Amino acid sequence: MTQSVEGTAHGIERLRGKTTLREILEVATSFEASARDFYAGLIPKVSKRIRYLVEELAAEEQVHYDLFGALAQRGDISEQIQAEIERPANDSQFSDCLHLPNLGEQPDDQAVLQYAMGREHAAMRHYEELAQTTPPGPIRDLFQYLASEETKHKLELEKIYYATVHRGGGV
Amino acid sequence: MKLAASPPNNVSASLEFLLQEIPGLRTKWAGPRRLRVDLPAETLPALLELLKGRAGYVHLSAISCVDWPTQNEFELVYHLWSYELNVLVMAHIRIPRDPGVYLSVYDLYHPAAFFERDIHEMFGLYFEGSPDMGKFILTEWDGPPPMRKEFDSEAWVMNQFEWQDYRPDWLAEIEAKGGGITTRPQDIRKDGKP
Amino acid sequence: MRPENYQSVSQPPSNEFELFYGPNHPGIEGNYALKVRVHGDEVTSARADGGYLHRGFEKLMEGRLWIQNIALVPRICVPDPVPMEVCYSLAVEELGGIEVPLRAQWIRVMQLELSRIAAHLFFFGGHAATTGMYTPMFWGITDRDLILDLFEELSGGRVYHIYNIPGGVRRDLPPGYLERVSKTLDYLESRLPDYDNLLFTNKVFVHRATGIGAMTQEQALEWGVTGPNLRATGLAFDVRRDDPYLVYDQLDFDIPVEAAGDAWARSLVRRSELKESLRILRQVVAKLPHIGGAIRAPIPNPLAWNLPAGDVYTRVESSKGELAYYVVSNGGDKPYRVHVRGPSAMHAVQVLEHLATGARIEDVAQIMFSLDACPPEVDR
Amino acid sequence: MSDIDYKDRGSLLNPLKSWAFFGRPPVTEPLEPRAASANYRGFHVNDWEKCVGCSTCQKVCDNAAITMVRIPGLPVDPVKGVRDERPAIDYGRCCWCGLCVDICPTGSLALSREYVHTCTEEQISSYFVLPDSSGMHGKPFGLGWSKTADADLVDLGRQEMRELEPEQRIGNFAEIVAGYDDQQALLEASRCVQCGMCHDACPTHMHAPEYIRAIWQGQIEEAVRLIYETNPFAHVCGRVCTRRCEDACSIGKRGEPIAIRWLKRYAMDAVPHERIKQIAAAGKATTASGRRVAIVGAGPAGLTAAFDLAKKGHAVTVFEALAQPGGMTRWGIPEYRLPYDRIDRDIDVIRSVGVDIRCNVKIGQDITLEELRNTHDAVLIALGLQQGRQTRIPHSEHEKVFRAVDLLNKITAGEPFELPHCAVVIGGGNVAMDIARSLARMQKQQYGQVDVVVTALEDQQHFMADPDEIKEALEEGIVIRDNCGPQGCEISASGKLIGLKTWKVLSIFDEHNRFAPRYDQAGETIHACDTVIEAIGQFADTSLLGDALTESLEWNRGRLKIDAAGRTSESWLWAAGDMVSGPDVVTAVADGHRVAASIHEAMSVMEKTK
Repeated sequence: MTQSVEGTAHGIERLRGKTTLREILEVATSFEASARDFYAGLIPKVSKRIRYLVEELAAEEQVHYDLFGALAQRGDISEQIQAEIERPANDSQFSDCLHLPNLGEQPDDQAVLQYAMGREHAAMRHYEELAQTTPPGPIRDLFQYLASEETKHKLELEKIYYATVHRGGGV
Repeated sequence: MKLAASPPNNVSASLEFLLQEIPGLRTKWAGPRRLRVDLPAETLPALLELLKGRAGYVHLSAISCVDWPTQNEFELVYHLWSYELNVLVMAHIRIPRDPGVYLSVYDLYHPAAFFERDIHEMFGLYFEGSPDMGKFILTEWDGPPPMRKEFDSEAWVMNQFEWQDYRPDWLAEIEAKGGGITTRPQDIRKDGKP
Repeated sequence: MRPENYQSVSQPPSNEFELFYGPNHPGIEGNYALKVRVHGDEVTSARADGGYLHRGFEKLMEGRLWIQNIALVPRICVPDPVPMEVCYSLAVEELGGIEVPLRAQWIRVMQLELSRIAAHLFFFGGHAATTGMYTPMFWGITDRDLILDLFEELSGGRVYHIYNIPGGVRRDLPPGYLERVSKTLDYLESRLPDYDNLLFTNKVFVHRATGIGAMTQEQALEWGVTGPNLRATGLAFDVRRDDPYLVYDQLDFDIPVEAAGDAWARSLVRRSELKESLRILRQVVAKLPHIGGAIRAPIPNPLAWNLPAGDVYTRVESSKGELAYYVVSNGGDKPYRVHVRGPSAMHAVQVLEHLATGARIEDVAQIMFSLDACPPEVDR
Repeated sequence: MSDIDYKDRGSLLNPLKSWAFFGRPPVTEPLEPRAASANYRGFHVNDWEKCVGCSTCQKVCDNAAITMVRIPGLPVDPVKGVRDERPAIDYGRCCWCGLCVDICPTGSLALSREYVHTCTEEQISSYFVLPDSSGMHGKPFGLGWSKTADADLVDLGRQEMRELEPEQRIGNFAEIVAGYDDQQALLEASRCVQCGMCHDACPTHMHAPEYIRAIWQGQIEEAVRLIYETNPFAHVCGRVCTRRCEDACSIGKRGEPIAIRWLKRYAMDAVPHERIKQIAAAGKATTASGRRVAIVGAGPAGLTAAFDLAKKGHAVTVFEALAQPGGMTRWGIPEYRLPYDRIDRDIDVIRSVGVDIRCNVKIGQDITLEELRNTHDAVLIALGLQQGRQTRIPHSEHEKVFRAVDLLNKITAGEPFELPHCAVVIGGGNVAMDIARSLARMQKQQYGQVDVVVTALEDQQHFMADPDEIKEALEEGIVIRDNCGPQGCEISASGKLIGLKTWKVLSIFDEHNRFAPRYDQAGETIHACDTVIEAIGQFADTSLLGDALTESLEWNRGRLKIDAAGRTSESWLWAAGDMVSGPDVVTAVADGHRVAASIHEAMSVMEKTK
């Protein structure tokens, strides 16, 4: 069940193939849904000690899911929503910093965080890319908004990661 | 009188030689012009006569009293100056705090009258033969001699007087906001009234 | 015939009165009284009466930290506070084995002499006033104010300078300070002829002061007289020269004396001393710019400073005479005992009582002031 | 000498010369207020931005003229040593000596150049003033008497601590810091102004002002007694405490804070061990309570709780998985910072009040928590952060990649391991410095030369390590390369570890000081080495709880959920120490006290309801 999301790069490739905003939003929404389901499925597996982390991630994905769903229904961009989107020109380095681990059956907090950061990072970079290749207008604003949403979330995760992994020491 | 501008080189030796006449006396130079002498109380008059008669110690600069309740003693220090030798002799004696009686040296040094009266008033130490042991400064005081260590003047003041109570507007404003005085000066002093 | 049990009752003669000079009287620089019995206008007996100050400095000092006492000591002599500060500081320094930097020593000499001038100006005015002349008093107070201006600039306080501290002094000289000291010295020198004209060569004053409150050198020594009052009986003794402290042994000054031992002689001695102080100050002003270095030796945190156990007797020559502090430490953070030996303790009690007895009532105030006594030195 | 002869009888005409003064203009002073001299000691001016409410002015005031007033809304921060109090002056008492200005640790106080304040009897309260920077009557007269460097009554310089020189210390594990001698301790203690900021900042609220005072008074045993009132890890904290007290110290606002830690160490070293045991045992209950407490983990938190509970008469047994008690203070901190015999002394004192410490007992293996629960009235788990975090960068699973805590553990135990010839440490905290400096010493002993590189994400200014640690590490020949983000371990074709690859970190925090590293790929560096040591962080291994208990307990963001007193959601179980509070000895001690009080109280209730 983890296949569709775990290979995030593969998911981005799917996204990149789409040509209209509606299609893009639909795919993005499905990413969020599958991520949410992924985290939700992980909840009973991890130690209760770190369950809060997975629960928060699932909740966060749900928020994004709701957001994208609402966007697709918005009347004020219904015209643009059918418009063709220029495909991203080049494949930049969005996955460069990722060392996505293979989450086993009982991942620890570090593994979960690394995974989640990688995912947010990839999504962030892709929305940024889409924004860059879209002419100014509400659609670009939308992409920028999505990118900033993912960025915020990623920053939050990085903070947690740093506090958990890097600053836990030093007697 | 002709004065020496500085003490001659042999002053210290000759002074110490002279003082050997007093039994039980110890000397210690506390500075170039300061000779500390410790001696039994009963030999002090002999020392003073010797100093005044044979070393030009005509000036009794002061008599200081120090209360040592833990040793149950008063220490009396006679500060004597010779206008000829230009050396100060500080003669230390100890007398029991109880009954606290000593001899006046007024006959040798008239300034002693003031110092002895002062010490009597402040420490309760009586000087036999002193011309006037009457009150001088503490005319209306009927408490214990105040310079004695057991008299706690601060506690007395705390009991006797009230602290000024100020009610400025700024304080009312701060109190209305939940703040206010945390530490008054009397709180950090001993015997401060609450 | 008288009855067998007759006893004569001695009634005081109706022309004998007891009078109070003080506790507030221009004859003395503070709250202090002299009770005199007069028969006609002749004083038959005089009793000094202290206890109007309600301070108890010596006891207070036992309850205060070594440093805190610097705020207390100048109050023991308002007209001449610097010797109090310096004498106390010298005692603490000697107990603590503290070497005072040279610059601070010179600054102390400067203050001491400024303070002496201020005190003597005050004296001129006061002495004149007790003979009924008030202009010298206004002049004395006004010119003294110029010195207070200098003190304000130096120490931040006009009267209670609280400027000397164990270890040295509390602030360095303000920029251009010595030039302003020089200007004040110039001015004061220019004023001396005025004082001479109005007071010291004024036939009325000279006649009024001559022969008043006279004592011989023998009497003076017997009564423990010191300072200008002693020098007015012909004994050239000065603690600054004969038991030197600070840098007085590096200064050139004379010790004025007079032989007569009366109020006029005492006034003349102080007049000459003021000139000597001006002379010393000229030397200090010339020397100080060449003496660098710190103004204070490092001292520990005042809140946690124990001095080694011991005792010390420090003396300085104040404008009134021999001022001494006997300070005892028991190793604690406060003095165990401080005994202030003020020159006025002699002058204002036994000497005054002796000199006033037999004097005429109109001369008593002049006798009191001519001894230049400072009551808080008695009533410590 | 006099130029007027005594016999000169004067003239009646001379005074008439003064008539010339009639021709001179009179001296006129305007009635308008004028500013006093530049040094004038007028009314107080207090810069509230600088003032921290330390009340030192109040202590030096010989006239009892200063009252401290709490002002709501002003900043309060015990950790930084800031109180919301400001001095108010009673001008009925003030004598304008200005000692408050000269002693003010922050330099916030000054006196103005204003001369006059007066009022009627009804306005007497105007004599009580809360000075700020606006001046007595709100009019600017300018500052008069102010703090100057040469008149400062605060001693800003610390007594220098004698230490081994780098060349003396690099080849061995001898303690570096010599400790104060009597005279140094007295002088250092005398610098304290007794403001109590240290007490407020300390997690366990040590009576630092009081014991510093006692040291200054030469009453060292009294100092030890005061130390033991709040801290049985006195030797340990006297050497390796994170000393928040010193960060809060008022003297530290402009100068070097009082060396509170070294003073504690001095007092502890100056009093004979047997005497310390007597002092520490004072106040121990004379009768046994009959209650039994089990404590898991013999570190500062567990043993502090044990000490408190044993003194209250409870039977306390401490179970320690490792061979010796002390927790991270023994197994994590190298000997040159904290000699083992000092830990032994602290523990001996704790044992001497009746604490039973059993080492080599692994809970969950040798005994289960459930068994402890059944045989005791209360159970406390106080685990340290014994497990090292891993970077999980590519190839970090290589056998020559170690965790710092594991190696430090081996060094303490004296277990042999293959000493790297050339090591790269990842991390910028104290643990990183500990392992780097320990390895450097062993390299010097075995190979004659030091080859250790410390890499960290942070720039050196933001290292978590104590600045002294960094300075000393550099002195000992350790190379520090900051701003290095680890990207992977380099493995040769034959499978040997040959280096660590890092990217240059452009910045680690964003403008809001949040962690947001930015890398520069072009700054890629390979740090050649035969061993990589990860020293990035630690965590507690809570597996001894077992699955069932882990599931039934409440958690809070990865840590056991406890109430303010340290009790978990299971009423029989308490938790304390690094596992719940993060790594810090003195915080663990504070935890120990808190949890012991809670356990004691809970057991008292049990007794009553029985």
